[in-house]
Amino acid sequence: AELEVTHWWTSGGEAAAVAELAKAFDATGNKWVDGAIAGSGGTARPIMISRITGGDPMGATQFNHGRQAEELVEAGLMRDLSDVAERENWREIVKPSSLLDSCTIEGKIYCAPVNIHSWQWLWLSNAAFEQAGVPVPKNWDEFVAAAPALEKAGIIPLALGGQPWQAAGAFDVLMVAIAGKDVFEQVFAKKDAEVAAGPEIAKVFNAADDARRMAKGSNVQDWNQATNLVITGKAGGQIMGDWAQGEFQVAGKKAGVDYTCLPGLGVNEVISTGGDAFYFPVLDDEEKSKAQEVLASTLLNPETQVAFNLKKGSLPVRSDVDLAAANDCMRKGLDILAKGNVIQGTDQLLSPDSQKQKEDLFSEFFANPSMTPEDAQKRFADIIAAAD
Amino acid sequence: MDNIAKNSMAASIDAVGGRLEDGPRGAKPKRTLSRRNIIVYGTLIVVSLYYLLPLYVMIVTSLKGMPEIRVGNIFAPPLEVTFQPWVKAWAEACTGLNCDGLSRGFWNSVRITVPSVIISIAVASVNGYALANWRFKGADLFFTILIVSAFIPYQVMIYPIVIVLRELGVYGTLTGLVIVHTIFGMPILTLLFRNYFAGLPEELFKAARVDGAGFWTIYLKIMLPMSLPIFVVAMILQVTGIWNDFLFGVVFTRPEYYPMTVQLNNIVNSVQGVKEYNVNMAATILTGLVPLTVYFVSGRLFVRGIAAGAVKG
Amino acid sequence: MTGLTRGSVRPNQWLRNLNAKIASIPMILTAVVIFLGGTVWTVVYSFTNSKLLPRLNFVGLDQYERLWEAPRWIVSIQNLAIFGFLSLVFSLVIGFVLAALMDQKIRFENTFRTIMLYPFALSFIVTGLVWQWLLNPQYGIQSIVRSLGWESFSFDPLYDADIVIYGILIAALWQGTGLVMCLMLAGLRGIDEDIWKAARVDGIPMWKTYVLIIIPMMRGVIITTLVIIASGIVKVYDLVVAQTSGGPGIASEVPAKYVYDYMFLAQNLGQGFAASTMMLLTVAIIIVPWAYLEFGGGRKRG
Amino acid sequence: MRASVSVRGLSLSFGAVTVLDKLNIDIDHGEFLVLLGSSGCGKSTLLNCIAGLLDVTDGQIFIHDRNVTWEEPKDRGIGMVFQSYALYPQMSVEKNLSFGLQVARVPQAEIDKRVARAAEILQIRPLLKRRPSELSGGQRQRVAIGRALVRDVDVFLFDEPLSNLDAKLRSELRVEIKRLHQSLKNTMIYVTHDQIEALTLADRIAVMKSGVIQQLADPMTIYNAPENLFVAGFIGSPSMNFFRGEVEAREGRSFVRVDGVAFDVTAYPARTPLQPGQKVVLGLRPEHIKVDEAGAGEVYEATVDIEEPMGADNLLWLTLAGQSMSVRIAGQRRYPPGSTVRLSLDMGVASIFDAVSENRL
Amino acid sequence: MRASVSVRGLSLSFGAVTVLDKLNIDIDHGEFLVLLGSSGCGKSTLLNCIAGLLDVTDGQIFIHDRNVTWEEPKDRGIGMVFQSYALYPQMSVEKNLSFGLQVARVPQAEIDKRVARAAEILQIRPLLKRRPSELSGGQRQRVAIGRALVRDVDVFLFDEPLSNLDAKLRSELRVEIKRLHQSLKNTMIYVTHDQIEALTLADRIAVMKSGVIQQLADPMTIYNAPENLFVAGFIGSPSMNFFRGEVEAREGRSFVRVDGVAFDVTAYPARTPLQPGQKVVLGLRPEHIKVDEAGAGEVYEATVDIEEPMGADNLLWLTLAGQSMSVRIAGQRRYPPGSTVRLSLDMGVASIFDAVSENRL
Ligand SMILES: Nc1ncnc2c1ncn2[C@@H]1O[C@H](COP(=O)(O)OP(=O)(O)OP(=O)(O)O)[C@@H](O)[C@H]1O
Ligand SMILES: Nc1ncnc2c1ncn2[C@@H]1O[C@H](COP(=O)(O)OP(=O)(O)OP(=O)(O)O)[C@@H](O)[C@H]1O
Ligand SMILES: [Mg+2]
Ligand SMILES: [Mg+2]
Repeated sequence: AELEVTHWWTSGGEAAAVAELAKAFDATGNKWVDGAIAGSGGTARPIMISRITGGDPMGATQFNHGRQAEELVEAGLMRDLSDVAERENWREIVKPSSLLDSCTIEGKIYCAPVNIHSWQWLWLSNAAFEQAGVPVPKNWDEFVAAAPALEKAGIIPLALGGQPWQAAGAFDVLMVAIAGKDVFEQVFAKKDAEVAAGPEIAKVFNAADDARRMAKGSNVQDWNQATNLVITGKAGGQIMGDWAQGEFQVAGKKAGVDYTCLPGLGVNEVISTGGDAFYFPVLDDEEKSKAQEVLASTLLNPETQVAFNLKKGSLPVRSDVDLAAANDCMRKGLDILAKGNVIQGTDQLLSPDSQKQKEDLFSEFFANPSMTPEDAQKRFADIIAAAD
Repeated sequence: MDNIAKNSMAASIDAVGGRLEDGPRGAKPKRTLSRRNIIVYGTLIVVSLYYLLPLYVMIVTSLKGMPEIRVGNIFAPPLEVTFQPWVKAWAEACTGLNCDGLSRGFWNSVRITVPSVIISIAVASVNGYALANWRFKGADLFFTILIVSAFIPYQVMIYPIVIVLRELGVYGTLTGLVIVHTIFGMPILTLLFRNYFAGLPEELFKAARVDGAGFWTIYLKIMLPMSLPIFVVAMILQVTGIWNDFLFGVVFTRPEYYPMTVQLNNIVNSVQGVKEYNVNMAATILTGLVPLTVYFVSGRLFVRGIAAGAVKG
Repeated sequence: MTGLTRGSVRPNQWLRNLNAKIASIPMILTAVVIFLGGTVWTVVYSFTNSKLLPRLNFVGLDQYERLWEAPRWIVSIQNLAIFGFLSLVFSLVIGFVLAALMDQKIRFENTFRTIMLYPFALSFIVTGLVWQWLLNPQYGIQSIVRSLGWESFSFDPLYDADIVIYGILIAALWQGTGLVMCLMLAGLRGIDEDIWKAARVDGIPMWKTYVLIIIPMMRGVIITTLVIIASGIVKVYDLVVAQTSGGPGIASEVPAKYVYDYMFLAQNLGQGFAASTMMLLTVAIIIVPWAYLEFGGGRKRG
Repeated sequence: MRASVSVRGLSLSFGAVTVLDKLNIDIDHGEFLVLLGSSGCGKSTLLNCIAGLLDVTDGQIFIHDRNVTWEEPKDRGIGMVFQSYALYPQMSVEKNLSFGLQVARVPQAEIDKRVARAAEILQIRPLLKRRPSELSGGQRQRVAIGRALVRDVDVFLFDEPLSNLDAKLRSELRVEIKRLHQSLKNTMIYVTHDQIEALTLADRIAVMKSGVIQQLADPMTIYNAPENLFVAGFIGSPSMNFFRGEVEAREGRSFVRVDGVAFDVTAYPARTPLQPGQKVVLGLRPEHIKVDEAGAGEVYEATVDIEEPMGADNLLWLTLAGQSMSVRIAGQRRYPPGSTVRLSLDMGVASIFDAVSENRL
Repeated sequence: MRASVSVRGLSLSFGAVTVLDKLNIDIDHGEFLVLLGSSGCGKSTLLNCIAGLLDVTDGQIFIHDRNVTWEEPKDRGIGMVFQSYALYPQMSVEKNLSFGLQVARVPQAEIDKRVARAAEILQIRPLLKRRPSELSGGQRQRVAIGRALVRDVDVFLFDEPLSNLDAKLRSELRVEIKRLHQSLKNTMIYVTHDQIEALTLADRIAVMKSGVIQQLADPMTIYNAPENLFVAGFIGSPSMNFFRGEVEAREGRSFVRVDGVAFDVTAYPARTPLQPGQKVVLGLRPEHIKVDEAGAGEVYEATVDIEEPMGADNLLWLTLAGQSMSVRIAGQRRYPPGSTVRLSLDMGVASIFDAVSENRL
């Protein structure tokens, strides 16, 4: 049957990855009807939600997995995938298991995770550092130290797009790297406002202050435009999730040669396991409902996982697949994943509301040099205190 | 020849108090470069440049290749004219998996715009007519509500309207979208039509009533034929508004009905590495072409219609 | 007199003008169900902590307290105030000046008018994109001026938090003044020719005639124009998204975007509704008394 | 007696403003009634009520003894002609005439017949194919009358049909309307604020002021014996000259003393005897005053301020008893400003009003 | 003799349309000149040229012997009053009067003096604080005149100042303008299409038709001896009665034979002798015809079609020589339609025009 799938994967690498999913699904004798909406989740999500609540749901839809679809599930609008999961043994194969936990509400599974996206990466342009005459840094501190040299060479040290989620994400990455996994969990999982106001986090804010200074002058909006600055050597580096790798690939750059990736900013090799998942609205159409099951299982199919994740630059959700084709950076990620150095992503831990407030805060912080780290931290602590 | 001679003769003989006429005669000489002309035309030309500059940049850019754009001067004319960006924008640009550019949404836009424009104008003109000529109790109250509603941000109304459409069972259909456009076009259009009809001589309406024409007969046979200008205004406002709408088109329909602007948004907002400015500009112009055409075709009537309708508050 | 005939009985008030009432049903439904109903619905839910879906968990004024504590809301309001005030003033002034120039019996009037009006036919996505580009320091006007030799020239309103709202204003004016000009022109054409003559005989200079005599006479047009501009200003959203997405930071945020973001991105409907309620309240405070004077109050038609 | 149109206790308010208050009027079959009054007095409102174009607040309206208070305009058997012609601009003259009949689904043959007849009567046959915009004012108004004519109704309502025409056309069409009435013999109600129209056309005139009928009588009565000060001042151009004074009785004669001048009003046919000391207003029409001619009454001297030669006659503005007054003399006798004239006043055709109640004495 | 306003060879075209063509006119100091003509004949255009509100195509304009052809309106020493009043709506009456002076930087004391004087003359002192929208039509027009008055100019231009007023007010203001002229004694040029205004106000009338002056003379000449058929028909209400016929000479007498009836025109003071066989138009004014009275001339019988009693006099529409004609009789003598009357015509005051050239014979 034809199944309309909505998502917001429209950049070059993303689109190529989606094509793999579609190919695999079409191979099952069904048809993937693509419903891409550009402009990231911000544009797409209201459309998806209106359609589901409006009674004209699509066959399947992407969400960041975590809490974005919680209420739709509670309202009984989303389909329970427990049967498929049972049949296909998701509990066993999906690693880390926290991914499936995010899909689980009151014991039932409502989504099919397709990838693991980790935020904690620093992407560096080898060419830029060569031009500036400094060695490619091995960690955040070296990067900060190299900044003046880059600037002198007319290179923006740190590329940072204007979209609010990028600023907020960069801060989270800094937090894991500088304050460590435990503090991260204290703050975001336990919502401990005291820790959030404490000295550990103050350090993180100071680092963010550095980042802010280094990011001055990157007059771009979209994350991939920022990545493009790194690709073309106009910027030294970018803190961005592993999806940035897709752009490097599309541009024909080679990990280790043209660019360098530092997981956990090279300080603290921990990665978060957020990612994308597909949700399946309840449909009346018998045939389509069947197709939904097929799609769900196709998504977790090992071949699909490999093909998709290679293109997308993300990590597969199952550990039992062969990623021989994985490149340098992906391998680093897989290693960390294997070591179990993982944390949950903020999408999973915080409500979208708190996420948005956080984004507002960091978006302002990174754009407004007159906002002191102390003030920002105070507001940050307030947000954490109010989070649920 | 003869005539001229005679005239000048007459003029010189024709004297006041016997003395020859002198001093200024005929039209006051006007220099083309008078101060007034310099100010008036100078300002207009400078202002026109401000208005035309973006259009110029759009066109020029859309005719350049990406390498040329990367080199930099956005104002420079294209060294090598290429229509590839136009082709790409129209037929090749990708959104997710669909790589058929704007062409995909074009007919949808037409299918949405035509009925929406017709129905929203029909409904609003009847409203305006009823308000202006058949003032019933409470009509002013409803009208005031409508006017205030012109200020409500559309986003606020998305949820209530989703609920209403769902209850009506037209969510996701073209019908639903047409209803939405009709609803949101109603405040301003009703204001326009009401003022226009109120400006028509009331006696015409009375005469028709004495002649036995009822509500609809008067509307169709008397009022409509007299209201072309205001209908043109309404049409232009609606065509531009509905054609350029993105939010409703995407929120209240399903992908097979997505209008051209969804594609435009996708082209403009889905960035593949560097923004393909030339394609964006071509897409932009292509999308704007329909309202622009409508506008150029009926521009004169537009101003006349505004003069007739909108002006009396 | 003779017995009761059909015409002697006062018919039911509800049945009088029946057709008109039937024809107005769409309008009444829209006004009452959609706009009024939607507004009431919005206000009611603004007192709840609805997240993704509307739910009736009342939390009193919590959402409002949070709203007014949010720096972004404050910035949005300030921006709207600045943007609103300036675009009202500038559209009216520029629109009027242009209309006055066009009214000088000039040649090529049609051409000029078309040039000024065409941006109105383009969507905000387009406007935003073009101007984002023209104002981009790397490609746009700044780089051109610099390449002409004025190295220190700096014009990057979209990337400077202090003036970003003015950058948006430039694009907004580009799109909107043409329409204002047309409205004003129509108004000018409606002014009694004799007034001009009287002023000329009195020896009143042109500009004084405009300022002291003509403008006060154009109250009707100006009000209609105000409604149209103001309703556009309050709703401004697309333009900001297309040009800056509210950036840099939160420097160009506007209320309509706050509403949208909190309703859909933050999935906090209650907060979004509270914000929209505040917007509606402001609008109502300004508009209702005016609308009542203008349309209600038993005034004669027209 | 059965009236053609009867209005009983008619009241009409717009919101708080009461325009008509318990108005009664009966109009006979075939009568030409003119509603005369200054702007805003409610003439159009009354006519619109009769036509059914306004919903009355209270009262009843009968047309041919049928209570039509709540009937639709088209069912009342009336035709109406408006000041601004109100022709349908997009229709040809023929279509304008036939529109109402077509709406009423009258058979085409009948429509053609009636249109032809109306065109015949009004001499607009050559114009039938034209649009209203291609007609002159007078032609337009003729078409507008035609539109009422084809309806074959018994009651015609005219709302200032001639106000938009210039003086010359006005006097021509006036004659035509009069002729039309004489040949059709149906009831006509005609609103105007032009007293010449009222006087020349009406069988009876109803003079209105702020929604109240001040006097309802035939033109000569209205002209010669106005019921009150308002009617007296309203009718007649130039206006009646008024002198405010006090009644005096001397030697069996009555006088009105105004600013030192005593007017002998013994000849005045008062309804109630004039009381000495009563404050009164003496009214004299400009054409009832004889200049430098022997007349019936006493003779007064006055100075000419201004003269207005109007072709057929000459209007003199004089000062008498400290007041400005006008006198109309026939022919082309000229009196330069400053010259003195001798006036003889005929009190038999004067009017005297109580200064307080303003009613005729 | 030096003229106050002289127009020499004035031409004006709007694009291809020539409205005025080589027009000449001289207006004396203190003269009241009325431009009379039907709508669209170019009266306003001429006035606007004199005021400097329109750029002339050719010709010259002198005001007080100063060539002002290229001067700005404000420098021409003129004041102008418009039909639509053209008051500045948002300013008080006082401001309306003083605004032009303030702009010209006249000292405040002087402004106050002039405004006070104008308000005095026009009796609008109590209105000074009001807005134009709070005034009646007549009051507005008075203010508009005041605005010209305060400019202290020698030439006043009026463009149909009274057309928007109702008949009553019109006759009142007419007198006031006349009075104003008598006291100010400045030059006034007054455009109107109302012949009563022209006849009563003018020292001289210029009758215009399609931009050409047909006759320029004092009112009595225009009325009694119209230069051509147009002027004859245009002046006088009701219009002059015209009979088209042929000249016959019999027994030393001249006749105009019209449809079987021969009018004896021997008494007519012809400028050039009437030629037998010549086609002519005989014009008779309604008030020069006596009804059932012994008159100077012959007696004819006619039937009454319609009568129009107008208060002071009675207008009869008769048929004579197969043609409709009107007769005005004084007083209130009534002739019901259908009755026969005997007319006596005085050919001494008739007009005869050549049927081809339409000029007076
Ligand atoms: N729709 C309305 N609402 C409120 N008041 C009205 C309305 N129509 C008329 N009036 C008022 O009713 C009064 C009578 O109006 P009407 O039109 O009957 O006057 P009129 O005698 O016909 O005057 P005119 O000679 O100017 O036509 C006026 O004072 C007018 O202001
Ligand atoms: N601006 C213009 N452009 C073209 N033609 C014009 C213009 N103004 C006036 N006319 C024409 O010039 C002629 C004379 O106009 P004008 O206004 O002088 O007439 P008028 O005698 O004042 O008439 P009215 O009594 O109607 O005021 C008319 O035929 C008119 O159509
Ligand atoms: Mg009226
Ligand atoms: Mg004129």
